[in-house]
Amino acid sequence: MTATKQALNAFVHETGGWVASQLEACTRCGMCAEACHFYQATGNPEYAPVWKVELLRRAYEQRFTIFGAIKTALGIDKRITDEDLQHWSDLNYYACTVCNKCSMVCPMGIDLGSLLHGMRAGLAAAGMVPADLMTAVNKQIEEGSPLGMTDSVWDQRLEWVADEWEVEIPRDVQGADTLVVFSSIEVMKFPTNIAAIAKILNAAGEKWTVSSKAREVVNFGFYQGSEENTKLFLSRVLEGAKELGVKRIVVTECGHAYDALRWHAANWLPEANDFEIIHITGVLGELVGSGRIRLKPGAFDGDGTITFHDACKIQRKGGHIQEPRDILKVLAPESFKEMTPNREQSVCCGGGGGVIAVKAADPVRYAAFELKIDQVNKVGAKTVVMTCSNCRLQFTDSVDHFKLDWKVIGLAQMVADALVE
Amino acid sequence: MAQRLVIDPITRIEGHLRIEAEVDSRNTITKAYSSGTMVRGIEIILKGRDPRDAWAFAQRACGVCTTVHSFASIRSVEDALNIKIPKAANLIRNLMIAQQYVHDHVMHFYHLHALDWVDVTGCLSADPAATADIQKAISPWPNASPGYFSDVKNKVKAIVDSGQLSIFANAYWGHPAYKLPPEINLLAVAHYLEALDAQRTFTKIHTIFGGKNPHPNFVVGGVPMPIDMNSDTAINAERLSIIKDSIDRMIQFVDQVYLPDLLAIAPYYLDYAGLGEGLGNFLTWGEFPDTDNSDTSKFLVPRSVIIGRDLANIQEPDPRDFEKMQEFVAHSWYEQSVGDEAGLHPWEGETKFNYTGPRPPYEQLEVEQKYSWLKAPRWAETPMEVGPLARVLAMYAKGHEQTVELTNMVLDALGAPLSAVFSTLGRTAARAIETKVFADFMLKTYNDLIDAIKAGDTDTFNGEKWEPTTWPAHAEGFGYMEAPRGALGHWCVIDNGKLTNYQMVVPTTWNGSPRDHKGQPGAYEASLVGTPLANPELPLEILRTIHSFDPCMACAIHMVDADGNDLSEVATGLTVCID
Amino acid sequence: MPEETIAEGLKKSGVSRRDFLKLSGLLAAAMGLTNVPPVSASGLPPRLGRGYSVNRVIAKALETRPRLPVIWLEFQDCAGCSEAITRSNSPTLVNLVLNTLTIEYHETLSAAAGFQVEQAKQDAMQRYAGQYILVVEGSIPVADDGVYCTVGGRTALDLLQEAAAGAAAIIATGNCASFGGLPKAKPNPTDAKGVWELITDKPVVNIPGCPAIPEATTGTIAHFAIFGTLPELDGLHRPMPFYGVTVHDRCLRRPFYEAGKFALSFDDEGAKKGYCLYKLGCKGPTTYNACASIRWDTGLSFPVQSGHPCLGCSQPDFWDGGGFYQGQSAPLDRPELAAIGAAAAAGAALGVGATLVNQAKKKAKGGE
Amino acid sequence: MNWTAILEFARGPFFYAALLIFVAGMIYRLVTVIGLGWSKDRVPAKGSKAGGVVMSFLKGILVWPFIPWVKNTFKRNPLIYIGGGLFHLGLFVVVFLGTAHMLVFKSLLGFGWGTLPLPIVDWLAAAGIVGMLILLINRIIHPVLRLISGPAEYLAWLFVFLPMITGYALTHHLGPRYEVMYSLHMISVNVLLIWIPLSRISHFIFYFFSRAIHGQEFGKRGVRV
Repeated sequence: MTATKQALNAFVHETGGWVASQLEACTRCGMCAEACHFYQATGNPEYAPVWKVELLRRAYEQRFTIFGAIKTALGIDKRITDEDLQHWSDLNYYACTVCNKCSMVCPMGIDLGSLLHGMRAGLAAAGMVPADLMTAVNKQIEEGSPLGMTDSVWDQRLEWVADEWEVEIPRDVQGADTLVVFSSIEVMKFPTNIAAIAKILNAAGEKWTVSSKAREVVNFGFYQGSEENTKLFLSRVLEGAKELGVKRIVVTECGHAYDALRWHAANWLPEANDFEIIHITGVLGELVGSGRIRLKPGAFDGDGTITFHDACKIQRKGGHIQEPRDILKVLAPESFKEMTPNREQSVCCGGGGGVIAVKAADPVRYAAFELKIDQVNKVGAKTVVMTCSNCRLQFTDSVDHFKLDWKVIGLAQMVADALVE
Repeated sequence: MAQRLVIDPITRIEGHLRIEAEVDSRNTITKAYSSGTMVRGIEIILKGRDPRDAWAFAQRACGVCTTVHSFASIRSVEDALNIKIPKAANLIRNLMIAQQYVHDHVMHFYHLHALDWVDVTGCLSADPAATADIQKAISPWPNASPGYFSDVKNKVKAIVDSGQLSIFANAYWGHPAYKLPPEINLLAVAHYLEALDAQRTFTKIHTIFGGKNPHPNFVVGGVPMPIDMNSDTAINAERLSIIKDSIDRMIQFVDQVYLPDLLAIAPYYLDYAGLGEGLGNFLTWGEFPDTDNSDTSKFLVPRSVIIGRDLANIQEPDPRDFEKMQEFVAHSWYEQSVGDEAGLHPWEGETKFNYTGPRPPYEQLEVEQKYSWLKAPRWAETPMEVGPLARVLAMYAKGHEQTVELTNMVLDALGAPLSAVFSTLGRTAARAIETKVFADFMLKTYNDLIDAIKAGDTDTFNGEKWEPTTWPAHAEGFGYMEAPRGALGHWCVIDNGKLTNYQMVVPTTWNGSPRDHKGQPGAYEASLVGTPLANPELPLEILRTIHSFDPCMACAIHMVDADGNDLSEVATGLTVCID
Repeated sequence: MPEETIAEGLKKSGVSRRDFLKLSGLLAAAMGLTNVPPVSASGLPPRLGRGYSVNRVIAKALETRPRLPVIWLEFQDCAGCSEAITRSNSPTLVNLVLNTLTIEYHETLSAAAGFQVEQAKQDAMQRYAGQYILVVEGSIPVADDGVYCTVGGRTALDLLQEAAAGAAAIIATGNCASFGGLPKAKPNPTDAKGVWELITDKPVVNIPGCPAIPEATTGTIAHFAIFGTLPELDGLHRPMPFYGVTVHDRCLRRPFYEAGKFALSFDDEGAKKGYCLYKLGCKGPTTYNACASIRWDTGLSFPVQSGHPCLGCSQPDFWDGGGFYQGQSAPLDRPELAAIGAAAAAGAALGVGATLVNQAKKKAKGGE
Repeated sequence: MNWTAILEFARGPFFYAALLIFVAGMIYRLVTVIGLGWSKDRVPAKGSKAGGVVMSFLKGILVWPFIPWVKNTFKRNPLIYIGGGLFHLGLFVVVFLGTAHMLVFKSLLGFGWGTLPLPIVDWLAAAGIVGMLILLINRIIHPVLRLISGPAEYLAWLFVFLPMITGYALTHHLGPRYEVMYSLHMISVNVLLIWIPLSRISHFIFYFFSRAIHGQEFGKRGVRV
């Protein structure tokens, strides 16, 4: 099967009434472009979200509508070619974080994020995925983690974290209430996060555990757009949870993983509904709000302005918008200031959707980050708080790249630091 | 051997009517056949239309009695939908109806009928001074000087001398049946011309309330024009003054010209008080409702049926009576789903063309078969005469004071008994009598309207049932109108907001109907039987009787013998029918 | 024998020179020669009248032309147009008939009748071949060999074609003769037609209206009598002086239309204040006629002035031009619920068919 | 063939046919789109889906169109907001609150409603036309719009613009005679009616789908729309 045919198959499969009705609703007004940080940063019209889903639309019209079929037969409508797929692969994987900001400005309310995901499904089926991303996917299939976090590496790192920060990390505890699944980014790059979360949960007296089977929450199949791989990675987590008999699964500071597990898994793997799935931000809000943990008020005041970066997958698409703010108002009532725009209207970091994993995408990624720099500078913040390790990766990398003097910090870490024992 | 006279065209009301008559060896008519030769299918066209629009279609049935079908139509729709119209609207409608009578009858008398009796060329030997004396004796009408009549005489003379008689050419001038002295001829010719000019001022009520004439506009539920004394585009004092002035002119003309002329001419033609009776059966649907269209007890002209001249036993006919009110098509070019012998009430009536006559051009109709586009309406399977005579008889029998007085006055003046009214002359006199009654009624109605406006009763439209959503799914209505020519009825059936049947039974279908399933002739057919013709080539007698019905037509009569050969080259006396 | 001129004819019938010039002025006014003010009829010595020069032209024309022969035929009519002519104000019928025209045949006007009037018509058609005006009133039914209208046993079409052959021009008065009128209204039971559909080798002037405005008919005839030509015609063969603008254009309620003030019902406040009748179904905007300028009955009123929406009676097929109380903008046919339902069902059926195909494609993974 | 006959045709059988084609076409479109299948969402919701749908419609219909400048994208491309806003406002007012059009609905539906005075409708119609011109200019000069616009977009623009401009000329008695303009207006309306189911102009139906999906998705996740 040619790549094009495989892509078409996937497009056809993706195009239910849900997708079709939204494609039909589009008036091609181009407003979505104005919301896209990649278009804003580069001015490249091809980065308009409506254009990024062009192949999905073309496939739909040519496959499923009489007018489209006629136009194709008459040669008015172009058939999709392998070159097209390659081109749109670049557009979608290099310059789209599937942040869904575009759907916020669409006058028709089209949920572009889901259409963009449909595009990735087709491109993935055609094998038109950037090599860097595929390497990571394959690594996750083979080794269980895209960042090379094999069983033994995981073992050593957790051991080390427990020792280093003197926290107890319960492992593979049968009958625990809560399974906490970290992402390899945290394990490998932000180990403090693991220590912080362990500290908090222990302080709250939570009966929790980590699982050696469900050790990786990152889901590169979801970035890739492959349903098959996504399901594979999700099932590893769910199986781990099942084995331990936990009631809920807490996803730590990883955005897309949360999106996949919380908002999609149940539609592919019904057993996902056996568990309550929640993001650590929600847990933090719950613990602070109910008083199960107490924080030192104003612990972070006096160290320059602090601002909060809303992640697309956790805030805009995850709904954990209020909790970080409630916590920050305790931790830094004086120095916490909001960026504009914020909350569900927030501007994406530019590194999500697997973009940061693609080397070739670096220039646009950094370009997009400049928007963020402007935002942060406007509010005059020196510390940027966030709840997504992928955002954090993009921030730390870009702070380096642009030689900024910002402090980038995860919310859990702040909470842990301010805990009143 | 009987001769067959073919008289074609005689129009229906305004269009095309044909009469074929058999004449015996003594030149007396033994049988007559009346045939309508033009059909438009208005009843067919009306099917499926909006009932509120129907009046406009129906109105175009006739441009002469131009309001009558509109009235019958809006009343039938209002009856079906149970719409009551405001008081002022009813008064305005009555004004319009009364104006129609006066205008129509004056024109009929002078321009359609008078020249049956008046010899235009006969006036050339008149003495203008003597004519002026006669004028002064019979009426205070101002145009009564010798000089005036001299002018008229000179004008006629100039036309005759020119050899170009124009519309007066080739008539029966000099026929022995013309019996008027020259002075009366001159008087009548002068008034012929005056009436032609005066009638133009008789239409103002229609023009003001309906926007134009012919074919003024109407509306179901009232009248279109509002009353507002403070508006420049509603009925206000200026419009009312024009109306009052027009009414005064009409009454003056009727009082000072029409009635005196009738009384001056009639004594010379008393033989026609015994000719042309016809059926002796009369029907009226009644006219001039007080406020409620359906309350016949308050009508000025009662709703009545008179059988065999019996004025003592007058019945009120029920137009909804399926057994009595029926139309027959046994001799009409239609077919019915229930067979052509059966009679159908108009609500069940059918209009389906079935032409079985000879292919044109033809010489004679097959009168034993179907021979007319007119149906044959019958009341209790009896043919009826409708028109002024029927109305005057109804009012007279009911004791309407003014009618009784006027009738007695005319009979006294002619020295004739009451039975004389059942005749050609009786019809013509009845027309004049009711014109006077209705002209005076118009003034009374005008005063009532002024009173109503003073009392604040200025509503002219009831819009409660205007929207089709307020209508019942099925409704049947009857609308009446005493047209100048006689009883007119429209029967409508409305289903789901659309007309599903519409049948018009018009005066001329009564009077001019062909034979029915029992072979009974219609009024025209019956009235001609027994009429002796002094000279079949110059059948003035036929015209006098036919025109006394006011069929509103000008006829060029083709006379053909039984073999289809031309009998003569006859110019009939009926001329200058401006109407 | 030389033809008698109109002037001579007038003289014989006792019309003075002054009256004659007066008549000329009226004719001019009737023909829409609007630069002739009514003062020309005021009785001033002609040279003092402002319309003097134009009057002279017309007077000259009347003096030098013989009287215009006219043959008038009636078919599927209601006599309303003939009736209207009797109400003509300028010129009046009496003037026309006695002074300007020689009406050779008219079923309701001719003194002569029967064989003689038929003979008179034949004579006139021969004597004035190529010169007479043929006026037609009423439509002509052509279905079933014309049995739906016969005169003297001959069909309307037969009579029309005979009379049209020698006519200099044909004037169709009223909507029936012009465009088929009421008889042609759906379902047109007798297949009625207007004259111009049947006579195509002669100039046919249409004077539509129901009835035609009398001054439009008399004015057009007078134009031909005076100038020997027909007035300029529009695309529907209507003379421009009377059909150049719409009723709406000259309507006294027009300013309220512009201001968006409408009567919503008969006898409501708007109706009393003289607001526009558009919402009540007025067809004025698409109706070309002189109702709003010449008006009726010596300028007394016209339908819209009298509170009733214009029916559009000078337009072709106005009987089927939507309900008389339906807005001008409303569609002519309202699809029945059944038709809408059928369309929806057809769409749904096609949609279901396409869906089956689409589902099959989805199952087959929809490859090329 | 004369203009009155053309007008009768355009207002009569042609309109009738166009209307039925429109109805059939839209139903077809709806059936085929819905017929592509809707999978059940088994994901437990965090917030209220129904509440999100309600909010999405309220905001989409009542809020954003009237205060577009609160959106940060307004500054980036005001033309599209202004043009689109003027056009839709003018269109809705003219189509639903213009007397002539209300009478069309009245004759079709059997009931009518109050309308705005002609001068107001007229100015908004003009604004709508200006809005359409702005949209066209924007489509031509904006790089994204130039990229995503094909013949279909320009045809759709034309087919919407023609009824508007002929309607405007009609009410103002501009150009040729009234019935000519009226005929052109009706023809263009009929063409539009037929074109709608064949084109993206049908978005006004699918708007309700996408808005509902949008509201449901955001409501499900407990995010303000």
